[in-house]
Amino acid sequence: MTTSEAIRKNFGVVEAEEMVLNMGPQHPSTHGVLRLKIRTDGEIISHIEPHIGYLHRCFEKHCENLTYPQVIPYTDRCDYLASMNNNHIYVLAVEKLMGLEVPERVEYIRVIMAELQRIASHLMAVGAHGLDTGGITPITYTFRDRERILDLFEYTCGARLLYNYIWIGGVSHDLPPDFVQYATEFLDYFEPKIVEYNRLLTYNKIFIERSADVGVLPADVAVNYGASGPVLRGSGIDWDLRRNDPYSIYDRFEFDIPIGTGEMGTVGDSWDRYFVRVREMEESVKILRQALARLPKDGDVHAAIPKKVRPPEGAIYFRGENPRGELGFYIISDGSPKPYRLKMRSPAFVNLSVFSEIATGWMLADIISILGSLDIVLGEIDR
Amino acid sequence: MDFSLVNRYDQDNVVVGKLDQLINWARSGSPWFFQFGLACCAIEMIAAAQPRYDLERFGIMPRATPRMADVMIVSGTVTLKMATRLKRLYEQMANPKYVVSMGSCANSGGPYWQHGYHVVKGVDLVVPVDVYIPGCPPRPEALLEGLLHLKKKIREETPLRKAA
Amino acid sequence: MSSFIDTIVDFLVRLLGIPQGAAGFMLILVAVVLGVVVFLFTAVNALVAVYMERKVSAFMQDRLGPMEVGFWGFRGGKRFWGGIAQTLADTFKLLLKEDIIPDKSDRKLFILGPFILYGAVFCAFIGIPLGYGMAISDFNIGIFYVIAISSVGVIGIILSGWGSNNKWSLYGAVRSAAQIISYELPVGMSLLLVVMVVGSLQFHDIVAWQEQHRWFLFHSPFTIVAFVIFFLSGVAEANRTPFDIPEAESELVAGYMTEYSGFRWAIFFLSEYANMAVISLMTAIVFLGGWLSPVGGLLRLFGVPEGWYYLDGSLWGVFWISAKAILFIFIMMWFRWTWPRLRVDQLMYTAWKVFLPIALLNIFFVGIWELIFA
Amino acid sequence: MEFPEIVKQIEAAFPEAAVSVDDTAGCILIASENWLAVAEYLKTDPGTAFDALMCLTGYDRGPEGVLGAAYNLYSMEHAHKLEVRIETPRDDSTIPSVAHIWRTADWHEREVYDMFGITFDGHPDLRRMLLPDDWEGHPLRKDYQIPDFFHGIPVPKDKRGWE
Repeated sequence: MTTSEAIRKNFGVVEAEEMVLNMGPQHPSTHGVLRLKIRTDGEIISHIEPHIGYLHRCFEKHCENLTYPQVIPYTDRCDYLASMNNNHIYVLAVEKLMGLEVPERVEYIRVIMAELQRIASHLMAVGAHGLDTGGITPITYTFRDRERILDLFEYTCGARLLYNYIWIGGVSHDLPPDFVQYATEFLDYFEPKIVEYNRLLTYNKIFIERSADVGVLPADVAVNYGASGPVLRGSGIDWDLRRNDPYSIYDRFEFDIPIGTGEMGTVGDSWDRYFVRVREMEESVKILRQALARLPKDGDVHAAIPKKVRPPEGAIYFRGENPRGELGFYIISDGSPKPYRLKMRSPAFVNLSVFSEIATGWMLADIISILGSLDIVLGEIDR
Repeated sequence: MDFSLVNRYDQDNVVVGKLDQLINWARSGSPWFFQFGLACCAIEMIAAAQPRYDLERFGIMPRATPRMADVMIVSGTVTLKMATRLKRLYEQMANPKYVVSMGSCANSGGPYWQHGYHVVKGVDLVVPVDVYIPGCPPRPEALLEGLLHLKKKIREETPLRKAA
Repeated sequence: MSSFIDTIVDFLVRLLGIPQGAAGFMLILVAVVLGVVVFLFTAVNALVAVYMERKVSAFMQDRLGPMEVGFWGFRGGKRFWGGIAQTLADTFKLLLKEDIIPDKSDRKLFILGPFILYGAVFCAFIGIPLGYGMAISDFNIGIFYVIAISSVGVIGIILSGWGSNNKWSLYGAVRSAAQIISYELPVGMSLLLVVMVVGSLQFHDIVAWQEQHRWFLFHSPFTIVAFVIFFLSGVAEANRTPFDIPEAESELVAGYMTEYSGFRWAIFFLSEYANMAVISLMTAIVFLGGWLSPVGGLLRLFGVPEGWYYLDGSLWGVFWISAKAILFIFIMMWFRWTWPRLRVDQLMYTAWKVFLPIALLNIFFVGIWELIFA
Repeated sequence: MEFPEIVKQIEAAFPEAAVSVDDTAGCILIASENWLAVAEYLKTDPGTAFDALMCLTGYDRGPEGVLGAAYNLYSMEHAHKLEVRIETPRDDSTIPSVAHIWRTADWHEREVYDMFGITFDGHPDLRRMLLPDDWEGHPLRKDYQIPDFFHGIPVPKDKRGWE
């Protein structure tokens, strides 16, 4: 759809002189240091071009100069809202390259951590989306509950945000005593809170007006752009790597894949993407309950760590489901302790590339809402 | 700030001293920070403003534009591409202005100091820094501590007199 | 009735035995003093309202709000008066900050903008009574005057937005112009209904009518609708969430105020909260019986004889009108900290396609109602 | 479809295209000039139907070696995957762009151009993506030297005094 068609479709015929607007790198709602170059026709956006790289921290260059275990803390810092998931997927990639098997208890601990992190990340996304549409209170509620998850992480590994917890061949510490009990308490506390968010934000009439039918991403465009995660599922495609390309022990759990249904507007609008995240939190709670129940009582958690991680020569592409979508690591190994080349396929990078496609033709206020529904993390986009 | 009329008096003038105290009380009482997240530390900065830590207890509020802010919290890695923008934002702030360097990256490049061809090795290469907060990332408590130190620093200023 | 200002001048002239010729001088003096009083009123209003807003927002968000900034005996900490001096500190700080006028801005407009905005609200206060006989000047076209003068403020917003030479400011200014012009109409239409029933534009007449009959809110089903339209449009006129698109923080950084710092920005703040007070006072006077005591009204319903139950009188009147106004200010804050913001076209839609037709129909139906019941 | 079958199908359609096939890694090296046709075929042929480009990685085979790009394709319909590699000489590195086939490639190609200096022929908007426009060199090449200054800001850490 061309620009003028989009404008005509959404708002009727409008003609005026255009103005170039520079949004960011400092702007309250660009979720970091993203710069958007916008051509506007009054309030309506006729062209939008994201400029990234303001947080390019040379992740891939660092990887080439560090050993495999040393890379783990850097994966933390790439997507700082989903550190555990990044650790998990990177470690699985290296383990697959080396052909390592890890004890069952380790697998369960990793899944528990990854799912807790997924809830934490989605909480941030939900709150920030509320903030983008102008509601200031939702984010305080979601952060209040996010802190509880961070408490669990802190209890486990001592860190609040960047953990370096999941190591190659195991995890850095065993679970502390009573972790299962505390985690269960958290889940009991958390489940009613989802209802509270729904009351406060999800079914708020103004929020629906602002996000339903806005920024519709059709399914075929989403696939062609390689969008993944809640952005893809919001477009009504039942696709989750945890089930469609299972890794770790995700095939042992029962959970649903929430997809966008167009409940409030069209399939693939901002509201759908938002609501997929809310429902994914419920699904993560389901997974967590199963994992906590089946967690093996005893077992070593770092038995399998080799003295020196030295994968055989070869290349691998490994992907997993991060809260934002398909996180992939392409690793070329030359048999030395350092990766020859490590490429991170970050989901937010790809999801953001859809942005100009779906935001064109909407209003200035809408692009904020659409950007919020994409849930980007600039650390991961720029790496 | 030049108050030439006041500068003629001695330092231990009671009126000037009391005025100084009033100004310092006001400035340290409401150091509004600039809502400007860079990287990982930004999340902790947001967390510090949220219910559990609540920076607003100390009168510290986020503001969206540099014009209204007093404190710039450089929360995260400053890259070369960002450095020029950062400097400009700093210049847009109204005096008196303070900079808090939050986290290892802003202090010295942090984990990216060795091979980071695109990372500024310390934000003090670009703008003057008042308080450094170590940590990667610093906990919200650490940020609070840093901001309280900044308040202390403001309270020791002598805006109407030449420094003792 | 004669206005407050005349009463005072008469009183002073008689008290000091000033010859009749010097009364004009006295009038100027009293006018200046009253002007200062209005300024102080708006300043104190802003101080208290900002503090209240911060506390209200904090409690709605599971936080504590300002707790540490105190002064003299009120030191802060965990006590009730914890952050009582917070807004005072903010104000002092803003007054002492560097005054930036951007290089490329239109200097004159940039400086003029906030003062026009404040001037408009300031002038609006002249017409608003804060109790029986407590208006500085009780015009016989009071309602009309207040609506007219408070919409002059939009010129200040446009000037400051244009003069800033910042694109975000320009957006804020243009949005604000569109918004305030649109919402003037529903406000006017819903007040027209009151005027129609009472037959006067004077605030005192409206309250007197309500004293004789009943509060306008309970007059007929249509007045309830008019009340809702008036209050919501008033929220829009005061640029509060969910209609705060001119300064929409998540979109426009800070809208028309983006380039303002220090005391110029403080003036914007002052006018915003003064505007809230104007809207709330208007709502209280027109729809909730102004300075009439709700207790008296209730007892009258049960047929208790007049004379001894009224919590009435001038000072009680001030209490009641402020209580009602604070209630409305609180409701505005409640809106702000609960709801997201509307988009600009949805805002226009609400004004032109929802509020205005309903308000027009309302006038028609109230006319019929009055024909039947009056 | 398994990897050998896919390779067989490609070789049947384009006899000249495949330079070498690595069975253990499941990757096929295709000559740069044939890549565009092969890509279109892989996307549109109902048997292969690679509708998703998962990842595009640039790589550098050392200061004397070649530059290359690895395309990880996936078919959401058939749930099979394929890795295609294109290699190109270091001094004149050009690969046909597939941004119009898989839009994922758009930004990824820009990134590879930014990091390795590989030019993608036919790309709609080939500019630097992550680094500033006036940056010199391509940092992920193995022979890259970190500059001393950028716009007056020192880039390498000054380690005098503590190392």
